[in-house]
Amino acid sequence: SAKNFTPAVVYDQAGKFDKSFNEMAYKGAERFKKETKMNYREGQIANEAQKEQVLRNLARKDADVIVAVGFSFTQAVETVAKEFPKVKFTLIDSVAKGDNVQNIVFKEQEGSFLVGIAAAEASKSKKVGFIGGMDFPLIRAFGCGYAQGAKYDNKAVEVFQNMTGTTPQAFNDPARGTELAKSQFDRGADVVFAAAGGTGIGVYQAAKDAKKFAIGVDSNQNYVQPGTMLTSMVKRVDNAVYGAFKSAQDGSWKAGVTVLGLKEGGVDWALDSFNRKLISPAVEKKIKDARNEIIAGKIQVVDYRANNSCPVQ
Amino acid sequence: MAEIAIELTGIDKRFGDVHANRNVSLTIYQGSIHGIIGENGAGKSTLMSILYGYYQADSGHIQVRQQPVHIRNSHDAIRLGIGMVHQHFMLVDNFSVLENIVLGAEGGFTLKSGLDAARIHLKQLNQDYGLEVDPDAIVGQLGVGLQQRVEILKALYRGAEVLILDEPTAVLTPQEADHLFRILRALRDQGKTVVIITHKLREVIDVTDRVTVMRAGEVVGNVMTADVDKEDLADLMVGRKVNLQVEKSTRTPGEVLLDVRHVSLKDKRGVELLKDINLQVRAGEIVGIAGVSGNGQSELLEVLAGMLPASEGEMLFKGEDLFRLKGHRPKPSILREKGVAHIPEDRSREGLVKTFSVFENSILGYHHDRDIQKGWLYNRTALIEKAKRFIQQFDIRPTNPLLRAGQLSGGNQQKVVLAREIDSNPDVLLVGQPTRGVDIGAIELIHKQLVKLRDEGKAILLVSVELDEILALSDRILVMAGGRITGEVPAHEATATGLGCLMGGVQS
Amino acid sequence: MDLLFSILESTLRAATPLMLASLAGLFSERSGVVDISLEGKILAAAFASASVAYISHSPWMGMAAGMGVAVALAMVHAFVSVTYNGNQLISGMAINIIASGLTPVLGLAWFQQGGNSPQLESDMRFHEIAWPGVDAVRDIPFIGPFYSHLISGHSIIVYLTFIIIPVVTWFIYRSRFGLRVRAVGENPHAADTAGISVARIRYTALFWGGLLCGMAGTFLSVYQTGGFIREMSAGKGFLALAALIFGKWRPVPAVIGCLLFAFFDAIQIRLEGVSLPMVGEVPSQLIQVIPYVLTVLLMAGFVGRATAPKAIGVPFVKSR
Amino acid sequence: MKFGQPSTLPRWAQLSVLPLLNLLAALAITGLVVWLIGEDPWECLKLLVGGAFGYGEGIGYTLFYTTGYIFTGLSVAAAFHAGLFNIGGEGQVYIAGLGVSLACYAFDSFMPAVFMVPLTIMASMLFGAAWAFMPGYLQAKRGSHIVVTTIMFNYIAAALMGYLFNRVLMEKGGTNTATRAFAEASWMPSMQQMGGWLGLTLPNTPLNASLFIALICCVLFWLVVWHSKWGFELRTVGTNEQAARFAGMNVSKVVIVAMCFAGALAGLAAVNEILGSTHRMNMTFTNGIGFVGIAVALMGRNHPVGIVLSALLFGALTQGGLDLSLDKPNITREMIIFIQGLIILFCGALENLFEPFIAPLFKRKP
Ligand SMILES: Nc1ncnc2c1ncn2[C@@H]1O[C@H](COP(=O)(O)OP(=O)(O)OP(=O)(O)O)[C@@H](O)[C@H]1O
Ligand SMILES: Nc1ncnc2c1ncn2[C@@H]1O[C@H](COP(=O)(O)OP(=O)(O)OP(=O)(O)O)[C@@H](O)[C@H]1O
Ligand SMILES: [Mg+2]
Ligand SMILES: [Mg+2]
Repeated sequence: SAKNFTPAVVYDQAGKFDKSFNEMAYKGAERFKKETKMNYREGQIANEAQKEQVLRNLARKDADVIVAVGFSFTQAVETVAKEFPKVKFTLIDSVAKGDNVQNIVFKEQEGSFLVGIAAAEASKSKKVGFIGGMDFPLIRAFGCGYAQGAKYDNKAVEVFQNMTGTTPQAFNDPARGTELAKSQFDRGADVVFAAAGGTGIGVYQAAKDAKKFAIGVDSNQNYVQPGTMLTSMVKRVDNAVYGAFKSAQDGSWKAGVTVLGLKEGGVDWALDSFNRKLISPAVEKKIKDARNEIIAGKIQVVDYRANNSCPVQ
Repeated sequence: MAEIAIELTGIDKRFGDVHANRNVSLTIYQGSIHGIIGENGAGKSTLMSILYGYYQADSGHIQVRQQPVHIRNSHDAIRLGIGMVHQHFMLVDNFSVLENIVLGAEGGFTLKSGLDAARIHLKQLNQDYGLEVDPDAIVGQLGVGLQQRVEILKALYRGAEVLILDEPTAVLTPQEADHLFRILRALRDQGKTVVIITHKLREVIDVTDRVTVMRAGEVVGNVMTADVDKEDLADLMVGRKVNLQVEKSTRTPGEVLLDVRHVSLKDKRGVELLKDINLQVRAGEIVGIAGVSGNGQSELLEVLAGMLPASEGEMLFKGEDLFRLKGHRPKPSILREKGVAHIPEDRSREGLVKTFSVFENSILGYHHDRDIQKGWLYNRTALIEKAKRFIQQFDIRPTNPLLRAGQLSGGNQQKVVLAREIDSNPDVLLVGQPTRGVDIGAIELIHKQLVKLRDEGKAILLVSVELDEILALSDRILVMAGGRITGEVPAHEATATGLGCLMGGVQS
Repeated sequence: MDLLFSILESTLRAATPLMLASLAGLFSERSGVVDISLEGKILAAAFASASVAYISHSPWMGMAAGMGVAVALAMVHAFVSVTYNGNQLISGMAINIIASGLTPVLGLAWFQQGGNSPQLESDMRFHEIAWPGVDAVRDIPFIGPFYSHLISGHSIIVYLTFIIIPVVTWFIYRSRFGLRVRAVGENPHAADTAGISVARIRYTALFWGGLLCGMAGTFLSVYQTGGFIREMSAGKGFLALAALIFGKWRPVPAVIGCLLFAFFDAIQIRLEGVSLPMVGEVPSQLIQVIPYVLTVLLMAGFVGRATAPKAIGVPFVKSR
Repeated sequence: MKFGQPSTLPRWAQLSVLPLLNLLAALAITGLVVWLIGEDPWECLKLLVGGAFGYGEGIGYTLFYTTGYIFTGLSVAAAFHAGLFNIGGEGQVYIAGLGVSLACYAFDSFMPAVFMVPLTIMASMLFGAAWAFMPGYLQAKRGSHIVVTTIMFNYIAAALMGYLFNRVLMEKGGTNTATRAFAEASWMPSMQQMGGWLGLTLPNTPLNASLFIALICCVLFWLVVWHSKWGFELRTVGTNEQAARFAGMNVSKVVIVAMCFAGALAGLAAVNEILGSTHRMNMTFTNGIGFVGIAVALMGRNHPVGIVLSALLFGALTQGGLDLSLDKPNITREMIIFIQGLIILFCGALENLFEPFIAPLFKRKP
């Protein structure tokens, strides 16, 4: 091509290094850069108004594809996509209208379902915990899938759910994460799954100190506290970003809605050298089977977002 | 000739554009009581504050016992054996007397040792100079008289050789004042040096050995007290003839304007501060309330002015407007509408907002008046005009209406309050300590004003701890002691001694 | 029963940084210097201590660094408010903002982990200290849980804090320094004429405040989280300030205030997601406001008018 | 060298030279840090200023942020003059947002703009004031310290809104925690539109009519506080309560009114954010604007002119900072925050740091 290809990625308020999906997106972009030796632009926003502004700005600096990370970009993408029909927009975690907009949403509930099983299996007390960041449906979806998984594995399992807070601070309050985890341990939980960005760090630390199990989220965090991290619910935002860049480059990029579940490898559970010892073959089999059944559609995992409610507690 | 304790040469001090001291030179002799007098704003306090290291002089030299010294702060002054009793006391209200005294001279790292040592030393001082104060009382709850003794004790406790007092009697009753003078004489006889700033010539004549007169920041006179009398000093001070007598024609009072019935007041602890007060003030008369401070006069004024809710009683204006005081207080704003003005005792805390300009202070309480409004806004020019009028009517100095009230000396602050309250042309005037901390020139002016108002047929209730003032102004004198009115004397029959007895609670 | 004790235990943990911070605030505000910069000092200290602990492999070095940085900031505040007679509120704001901006910038530059510090390994952290015989007594009713939850099994910093509380109280009320601090905060002119250097007292007071904030920050990063996270102070400085005012600028009541906040918080954590009889599951937000609503009610109901030290916030200038 | 004395410089110098020197000092330190992380300070400065004022769109955004900051700044200042430190701006803006949204939900389907705009403005001020009323009331009647209560009310507001978003306001099935889009009728006329009416072509930015409202508020603020009896009472209560009583003012009433006044002003920021820019309410729309307001007010010495200037400064930093960070990935958002902090420190708290150094230059001969 005449002018060389420039993709771009925009992170939301939580920031590039949120120990969560923004960071995953960044990894994806980096991977693309390493493989193709092509540079990419990136934008960080500090408030609502900047969303449109950054998108517009990058579009004008003729980025070919712009990946917006996070549902909060929904209408910003809608607006700006209209203004720049030639630019490709990829929105992650939400759906925006527009024929030059590609939407990538994940079935967090499916991945969470699997780690739920792992948790239920690993738990001796048959009590497991979930700790979310700021309370909104996306986070609830993690918890809900997790609960379903645990109950599926064993009706008797009790699931404690805590949300860290009601302000964005909830994603950066590890001290509180520690407290929440400790409180769940006190109530008998011995496995805890955190979907809370930076707050999670506190949770894992608490689990390690209390010799309990923790489950990572978004990226494969098994390495963070080996021996403590039972597994991770990986949400391949990195693949999404990488894919968007790549497809845009080789022209296979398509507008519309893509739903990435287990089948599509958008979400999954992580098994590697770090947690190999913690997952017995039997458990591994159980999870694999459930995985196949979900992919085959034999197990329907309910999405909390469908009507903001969860079938199980 | 006794040797020189302190020598100031060419002291000069400015505060912004106010020139407080101009090239002042002054010599103070060991073992003497040295008076400094001068109008408000003459620079007395400033000069002494410089000697005490509270302010730094812009230029000039200080010698203590013939040694040239640099007094950078109060600490230096204390080490040189200089102690000062400031006019607005430098005490920590919520500390005990003892704590206030040891503050800065605690001795050890822990308080206990220091406090115990001080307690003993204090007993000693108490005996030597008859300064009875309870070491464990909370200073904020003490009367001004006692607070002042605490200040003196502070100085002595630090071994002061030279003791400076800034208007020590401004807030004292005659009795308290006499007591103070006894103390000062005792100090002198022990070879200590005393410098006293005052506005009261009688005191100067009574206690001092030498007098320095200041005007507009300069020294205009330096005399042996023995060689002069009141009038000389007064003229020296003001630079013109002043008339120390208030001449007022005898008038027959008109109808009752203020009628106070059965007013009582209990404080939180249930102590009775006022007991069944009944009094009437008629048009064209000045009713003076004499009494040792802390006997309820202040509270009475506060109640009538709607600052304190009384626990019993009612008051009547011009026969018609009745206020039931029981449990609640009449709104000061309403009172003003009815034509009741109030000159508060504590001007600096109640009567003024020190950070506001003079012109803003001159509408405080009358800020709703029509004549200064233009639509829903103030008519600034009208405001300034008003202030300018006050300034020249009461010759307030400095004369700039834009200055912050706090930048005026208290004497001038008082004039602002007075001007404001009188200007509203009220029928009833509640007046508290109108001349506290005010120079003779101003006193003369203020007294003239009050008499003028009386002659115009206003009813004036005057509370003052200055017997002379009461005697000079009142047509009728009520004496208060222990929260009740202990006697009534027509002015022409009243004598200082007679009142003194009544004030002591002795029925005559 | 056990539940109660575990609630109390987490109360202690959560209260520790608050108590340290509000005692820090006590020093400074009693000396007449408003200190809304507690938040910033905690954050900066958390960062410094985590970084140094990581590099030096010693939590104590970390704590020292944390204290150092907090003190440095306190001295900036002192310079502005005391030497300079600047606006103390603005200075405090500035310090908060600088801290929340600079920590991630440096963190990113040093560790390339998005402004966070690396996770601290166990030798770089403070740990719970198990007291002798915990397991022995554990099963004895009451005594057991009491001993194991409340007495034993806390970080050294928690124990230090509970030593510091009485010490500070003593200092404020029974020592020469304390007397002067209170005097300077009530009426600096009185102190000055008594030959005390108002400036020196205020500097010293802020210095001690800095040290305590340093400990608070260290507690968060080097003990509780085992690493620094951006903005990890998460409003604790302001809660501490609230507690201080709540306690009317007196050490023990302020500490009680902190314990209350922490206690409400602990309860709140336990209540969440539990479905109550009849009501069913209470929405998390409703539960999360409990501490704040209770605080407001307490303030309105019992605490009543809080009167600050008289001279607080006003620079000491000898001019009318 | 004697610091911290009231300045002796001529007034114009106090208002121009000193602030300038302070700004330079702040920038110098920033420059140092920038240089340390291996960027060219000068170039960065150019990008920053260029981003804020260099081109139409930049200016538009700068002024948009300025608008919001003016509102919250005035809010803090209003309370300040009554001696109250209102930290509750954040919560007040948030709740005001609720007011705006409710008004839109109720009426935007049928009501024309002429009614809609004033209505929503009313709603925002009403809700903002209501949220400030409680702390004010508690302070006045129960003596509960305003700082504590306003902090608490921020948290309470956040929780309340969090609940409403999750259970009520959010569009079902969607993931975006925001209300539905509001109808055109409720939108604040954007600067672009208004330019259009005058035949000007302006860039498309969120800058909208709220700016004018903000400026009007500044003038009113000045008149009310310094030239009306209400302002007189406000300031008297704020400086000397006893004198206020003496003057027959109803202290608690003044305190409560002042807080409502403050809340209403803060509330207007919600109009700017929601009806001016996003045209729907997002869960995180306040984004610290209330706290920036504190800095703005303090730096602006609680005077409208100062507030406008410092609001402009912060607006410029927000906008210019974004452009800067787009071109220089090493300059993160946090770096901009850091710069803000330095500027507050130097221009706000150390306002006449350089006074003693330059005073000699201005000495008029005595
Ligand atoms: N700290 C200050 N700041 C500004 N101006 C001051 C200050 N202290 C005194 N002044 C001004 O300096 C002049 C002298 O004040 P000073 O208090 O020395 O007079 P004074 O003789 O004590 O008056 P008074 O008789 O009322 O006590 C007055 O005009 C006063 O307004
Ligand atoms: N009537 C009063 N009620 C309350 N305080 C008073 C009164 N008179 C004087 N004071 C106190 O003394 C201060 C100064 O009063 P004064 O009239 O002596 O002016 P000044 O001597 O110039 O003051 P300074 O002693 O600071 O120079 C007043 O500001 C106030 O604090
Ligand atoms: Mg004087
Ligand atoms: Mg005087």
